[in-house]
Amino acid sequence: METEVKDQLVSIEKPELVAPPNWEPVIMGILCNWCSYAGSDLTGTSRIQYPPNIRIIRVPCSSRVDPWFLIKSLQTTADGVLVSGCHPGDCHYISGNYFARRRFLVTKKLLNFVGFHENRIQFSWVSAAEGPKFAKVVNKVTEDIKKLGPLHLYKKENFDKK
Amino acid sequence: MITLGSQGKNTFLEDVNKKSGANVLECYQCGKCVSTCPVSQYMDFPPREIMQMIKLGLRNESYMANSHWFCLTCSACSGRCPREIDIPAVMEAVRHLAIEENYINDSKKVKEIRKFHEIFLSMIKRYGRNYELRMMAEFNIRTRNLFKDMHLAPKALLKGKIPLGVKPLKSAKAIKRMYEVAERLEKNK
Amino acid sequence: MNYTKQIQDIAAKLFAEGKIDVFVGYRLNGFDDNHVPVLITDPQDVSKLVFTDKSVFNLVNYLKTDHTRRKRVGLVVKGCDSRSLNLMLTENQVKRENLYVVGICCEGVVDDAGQKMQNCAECVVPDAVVSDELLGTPSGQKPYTVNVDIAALAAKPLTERTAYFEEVFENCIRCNACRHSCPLCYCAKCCIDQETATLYNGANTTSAAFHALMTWSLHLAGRCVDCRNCEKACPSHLPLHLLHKQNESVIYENFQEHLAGVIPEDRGAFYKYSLKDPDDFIM
Amino acid sequence: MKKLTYFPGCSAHGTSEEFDSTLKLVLKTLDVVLEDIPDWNCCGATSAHVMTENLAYALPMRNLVLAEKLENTTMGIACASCYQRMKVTKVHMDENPELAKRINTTVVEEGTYQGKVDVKSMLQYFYEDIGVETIREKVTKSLAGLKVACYYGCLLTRPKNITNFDSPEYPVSMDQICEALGATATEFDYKTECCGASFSISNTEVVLNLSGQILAMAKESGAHAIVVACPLCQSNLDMRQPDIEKQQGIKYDIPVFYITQLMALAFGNPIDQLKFPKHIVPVEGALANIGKVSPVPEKVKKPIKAVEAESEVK
Amino acid sequence: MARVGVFVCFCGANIADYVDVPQVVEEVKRIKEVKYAVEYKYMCSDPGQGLIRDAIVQNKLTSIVVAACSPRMHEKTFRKALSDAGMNPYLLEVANIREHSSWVHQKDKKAATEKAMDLCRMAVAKSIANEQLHEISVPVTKRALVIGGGIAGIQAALDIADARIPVVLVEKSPSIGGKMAQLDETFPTLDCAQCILTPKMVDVASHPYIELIPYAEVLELQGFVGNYKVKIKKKASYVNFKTCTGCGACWQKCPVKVPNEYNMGIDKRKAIYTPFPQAVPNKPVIDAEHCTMLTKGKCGICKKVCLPGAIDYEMQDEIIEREVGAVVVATGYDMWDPTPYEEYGVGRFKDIITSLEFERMVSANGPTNGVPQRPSDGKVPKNVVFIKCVGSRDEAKGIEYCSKICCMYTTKHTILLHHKVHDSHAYVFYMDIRAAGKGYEEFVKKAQVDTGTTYLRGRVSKIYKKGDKLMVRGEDAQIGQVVEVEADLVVLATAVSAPKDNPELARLLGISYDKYGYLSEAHPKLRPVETAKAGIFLAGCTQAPKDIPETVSQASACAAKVCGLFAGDTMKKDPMVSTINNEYCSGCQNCVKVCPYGAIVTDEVPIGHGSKELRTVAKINEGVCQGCGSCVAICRSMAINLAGFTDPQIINEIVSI
Repeated sequence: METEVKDQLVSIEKPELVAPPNWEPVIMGILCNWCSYAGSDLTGTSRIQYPPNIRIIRVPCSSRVDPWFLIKSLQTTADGVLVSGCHPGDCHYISGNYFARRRFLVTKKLLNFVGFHENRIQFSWVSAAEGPKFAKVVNKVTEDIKKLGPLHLYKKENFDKK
Repeated sequence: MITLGSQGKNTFLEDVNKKSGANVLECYQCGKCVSTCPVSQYMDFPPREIMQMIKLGLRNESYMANSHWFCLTCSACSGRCPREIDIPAVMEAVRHLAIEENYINDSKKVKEIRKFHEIFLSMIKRYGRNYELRMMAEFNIRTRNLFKDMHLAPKALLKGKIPLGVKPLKSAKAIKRMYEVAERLEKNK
Repeated sequence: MNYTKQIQDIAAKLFAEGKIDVFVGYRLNGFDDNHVPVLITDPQDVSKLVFTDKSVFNLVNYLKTDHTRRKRVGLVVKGCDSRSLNLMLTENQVKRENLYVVGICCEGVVDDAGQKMQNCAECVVPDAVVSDELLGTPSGQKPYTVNVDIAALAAKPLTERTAYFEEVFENCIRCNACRHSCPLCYCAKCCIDQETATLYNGANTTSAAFHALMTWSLHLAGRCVDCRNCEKACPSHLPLHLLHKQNESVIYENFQEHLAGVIPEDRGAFYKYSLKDPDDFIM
Repeated sequence: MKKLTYFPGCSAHGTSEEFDSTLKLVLKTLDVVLEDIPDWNCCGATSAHVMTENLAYALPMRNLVLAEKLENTTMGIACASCYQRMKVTKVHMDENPELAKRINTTVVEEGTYQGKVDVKSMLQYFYEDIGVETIREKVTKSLAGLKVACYYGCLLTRPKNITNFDSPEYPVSMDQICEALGATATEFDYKTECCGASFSISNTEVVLNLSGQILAMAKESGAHAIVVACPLCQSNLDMRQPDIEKQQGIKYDIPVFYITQLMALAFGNPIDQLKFPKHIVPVEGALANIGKVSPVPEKVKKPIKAVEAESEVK
Repeated sequence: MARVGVFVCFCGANIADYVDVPQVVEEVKRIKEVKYAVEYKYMCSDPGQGLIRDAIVQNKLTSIVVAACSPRMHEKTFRKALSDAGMNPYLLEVANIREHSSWVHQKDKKAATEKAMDLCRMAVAKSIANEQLHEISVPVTKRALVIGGGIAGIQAALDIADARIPVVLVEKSPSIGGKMAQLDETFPTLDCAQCILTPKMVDVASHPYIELIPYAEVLELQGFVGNYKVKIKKKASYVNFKTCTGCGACWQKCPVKVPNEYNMGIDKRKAIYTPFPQAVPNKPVIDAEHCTMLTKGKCGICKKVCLPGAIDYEMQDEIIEREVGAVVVATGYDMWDPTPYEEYGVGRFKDIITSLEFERMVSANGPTNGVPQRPSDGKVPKNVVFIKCVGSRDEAKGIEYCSKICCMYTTKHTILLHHKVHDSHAYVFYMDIRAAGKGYEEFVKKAQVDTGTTYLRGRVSKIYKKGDKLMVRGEDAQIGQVVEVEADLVVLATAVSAPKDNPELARLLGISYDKYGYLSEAHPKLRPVETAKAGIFLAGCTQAPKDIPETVSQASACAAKVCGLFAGDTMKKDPMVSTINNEYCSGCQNCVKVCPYGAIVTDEVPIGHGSKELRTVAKINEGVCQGCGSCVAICRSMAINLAGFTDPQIINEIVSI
């Protein structure tokens, strides 16, 4: 897959669909306020550079993330999603991320099962101190999703973007 | 006196960091390496000072120091370095850069060390293995010190410590080819 | 498997003792030998009751209706049905003291063509786990096997799965029959209702169907008992069990072999957690 | 029966022939069969990496590639220097596949490097794969009474991230093996100081100084003998000892054993097979501490055979 | 129809250099709900806020978007601006175009600008769904919990209690006093630690507003700011403190000897013991691990000799529950264990000791009566080598940070050594002398001149034994030579490390800690005393290494914070809490199970309008709810929403770009 010709980037799910020139993926990043959002702020204050494809949504806790948000993102605007929360044991709300972790696994597997590449749905634990890790995560996610090409699934009828 | 500030960007530091994979800037001059190093007393500049010289960008001075030739690569310093700097790798980087750029420290000791290594390598090139007796002999001849260690020779030979011959490799050609390719790689870097 | 006689007797006895207001069971549909659910309120009608391997539907679904809510109900449940009943009890939707449960040690039911249903072939808990009276001989819990369709699909390349499910969602007509037939879909407001269109994308498009069915199946993840009421109710014959079974297998494998409704008071997999849950898929 | 890929190293046929031969005796007792790497070559020692980067990787690489042709997953190396070069190469190649690919071009005819074979020093092999307890079980002649200073040198445990074996500052593996043999390991603070190794020929002055300090500390610790697992250490401490004594004006007279010599001795091998006569510093004084077995002259063969027979009966 | 105002900040050059701000403004003006958009140099400045206030009034705006730095930075500032203009402050949304765009995409202005536009679109879309919210008032329990009875905990407790606020002081060990009670004299004034500390300890014991619970630990903390419920486990002391007179007959007669923690194990205490003579409370406890009566059922001597009959072998651990409104955490620090320094032979050489062991030795009430001794042979050492930065500033073997106090206490030790052993000579291996503090540099200078201590600049690389001496080898970088010192005694200035129980405590309290295990403050500069969890404060070394003056300052600061919190009868609380729509709630109670705070309870409501029949629904306790949203995400029937992060708000964000 990696050896695909660069200027002929195609959607991995529907190889007949070719990415427009200079296509850049949109990644929806949903971050918990206390760890990952603070970590992403630290990435900023440390001036660590990362690709500009991610759009960040702040939620209080990863447990606020309804799987529905991921489905909605992929169905409408995003080519991939990243959800990030506090490390296990460090949740500001004690146990939120444990509940979230279960939902994430099932959602990821289900979306993959119905035909989304698994790399389109990614999760990370980033603490408030892990500015560099956040940049690393975004780098990886962006790189992964760029390889997958645009996500056309379920978008064509209701969303005619830009 | 050294005048700083006129040379612009410290390319020497960059070269050393790139080649060694270490970051010399991490050094905070605690000196643990110096008192650890078994041969620091023989060096013109002990490891701590070499690190500082690299930071100052003193390329020629560092190349001409005998320190990197005396480094035994025993890794004691890096094992104790509180900043976990791979000091032997830094020394090696300086040495390789000095060799590449043809900076020759021509003090007698360095010459001898260098000669030894060259003879050793040529031994391997020829036989694929080390031929100790011949190597020692050749070393003594080339350093014009014919009688060095001669007092040890009778005993050692008698006790069979140093064999009179060497069993060369069956595929000696393979070694020659290896040398050629390695040299080419060195040049193409 | 034929418990027609026993069930008729039990129902008659319950009415005679005044223990129930309504009995939920099966009757013949009137034109072939297949069964349909029946709500009996008149003791005269107990003779209509039947129970064989054609008694397919999960009757727990009828506990949602006004005919049964806050009434004393007699009810027949098979293994899978009883698990959904268990969840209804845990989730505070029915009161145990209002129910008289006739549990069946189920040997599997058959579809219209007389073939044993796939979920029965793969059934893990054939004996009713909640009952006041148990009919048949318990055969115990069976080993869990991954659904054959899931395994087959998972083995296919991604592009094939994509195409397959695109067709599935395209064929959905958003009639919500699946939701209505599911005993565990008792919410006052549902995510797949049309009226929540702005948020949930209610239009009748493939995209909306994808969105609705995915969200719906995740609401049932860790709760679905694989009774297949939804699939039987679907007018488009969508393979809805694929979504549920996929979730079920992930949950079973990763979350301490969780199976919905088998243990009393055990909630769905998403309402609890373990420190040992898999973490390796998270960066 | 265990099998082990063996890299003897150049000195096994020369200066450290006694290490090689006693190692084979020991492994016979431990029921390990050595399989030499076919047509192995020199590891390049210090000289290669002093002068050039590529050759320093290429020479060990050839041996690693050849070793992969044998079936064993572990390669045992007697010489500490060879061990370190081989291990450094392996670790760097495994960490950096790009580099591995590039270096592989030098030995392309031998094969492709896959990183299948683990590299261990013989000391590490004894300690990790054989185990101190197994060694203890095999002892038929305890070395009780002998006090030894275990000298590891630089290369067996350093750098920690390469060797990943024992402590780089105060290792104990060899001490434990010696204690298992019945000997007493002294508290010796110069266990991992450098002996000067690679300057043996080119810069003898340094060697005399460094090895001198090691001898002094060993003596200070109360040891009768030094035990090593490296040919370079042995030759520096043993062969150069008279020179050191002359320079410092102190008589040390402290023999330097290979760990395998002591193991072979404790396993009940006949003394005449242990190559003690090869030592420059006589070993008799130190061995007197273990009691009745004094070095048997080579002529007297009969009683030794009797000992051998006895051990076989057991 | 929503009327949104968008205010884009330059943040000086911070944003403007990497994001084309005017272009962003032009772009957002195209959104149909946006009725006003403007850029300004510093939105957070007073004129900037004025701009917002004026625009709200003039343009009849219904919600505001400020595109500037992180909302974690200035959300409060801008909310204030909204309320000043008479607008509900929660109609504000902040688009984080600094931390999330200009600072992280400095090499691609076009992409950074596009991203900033998208972030603005998202914020605008979200703000359209924003609702008016109002602060919540919660009643406050005016009692404070102080965890840890070292100097930090003592000071905090006394200051709070002096304001007539009741304090519960929980201490892990049998006596308060902490590490300071182990010190001999203190830098830079050399006053005796005992002399200044013990009066405070006695004050604690006798203060009418302080309830001292020694030999106890916190088990559980529930609730929220102003309304915490704490469970404390009081370990069985096997001595009835009410009847015990503290006469000491028991420990004098006890036959079991145990290494004495107070003296760093240099001497022995008994199995029934008071940690030190000035202990508060001065009542003994039985060490259950070593007492033969408790372990084997043999002995019972202490009970026999106790005239008041205070010994009770049957005593059980006791759980104490208290309601408190605020918590001060003052758990102090641990001394770092130098075992990883194998090259120093730590553990092999008896005559290498840590600085705290040295402190006990030179202490007048210490195990050697104030005269240092070599542990190996009891001789008084003449040549003493002090090694600084053992564990500190050493990422390879120890900890990256500077422990801050070692330079000063080592200086103090050279003086104490000089006082106690007149003919001794001290050698100090150091890397830097860090003497920043009032009177510190003067202290160092005086010590150097008065004691004649030899300072050697370099890290020690090896210690080995030669005869009965320890040879300490290091470089003196001043002369560029390797030196070896023949030492009788080596004192390692070991690092200050976080208490090993801190992570567990942090989890229990629901606060965060850093990679070293120190508890994290809410802001490193501006909120160094608070934690991120409202009502929990930090005092002393549990937050980071510090000396006594700083610790005491921070403890008093904690007291001020607690008093401030308790100033009114109620407390204001963020309105970002969950709300339940009864009409939608099906009463499944799954939300009750996932709420980490127990903030959801069940309620009964009529099944229909005017009906007498009831059905069960969930009910949120606003005061307890912390706004995590766990319940929202698992509510299938969409009955719960989280104010400020409602489903419509988030979905709007998702679909807006």
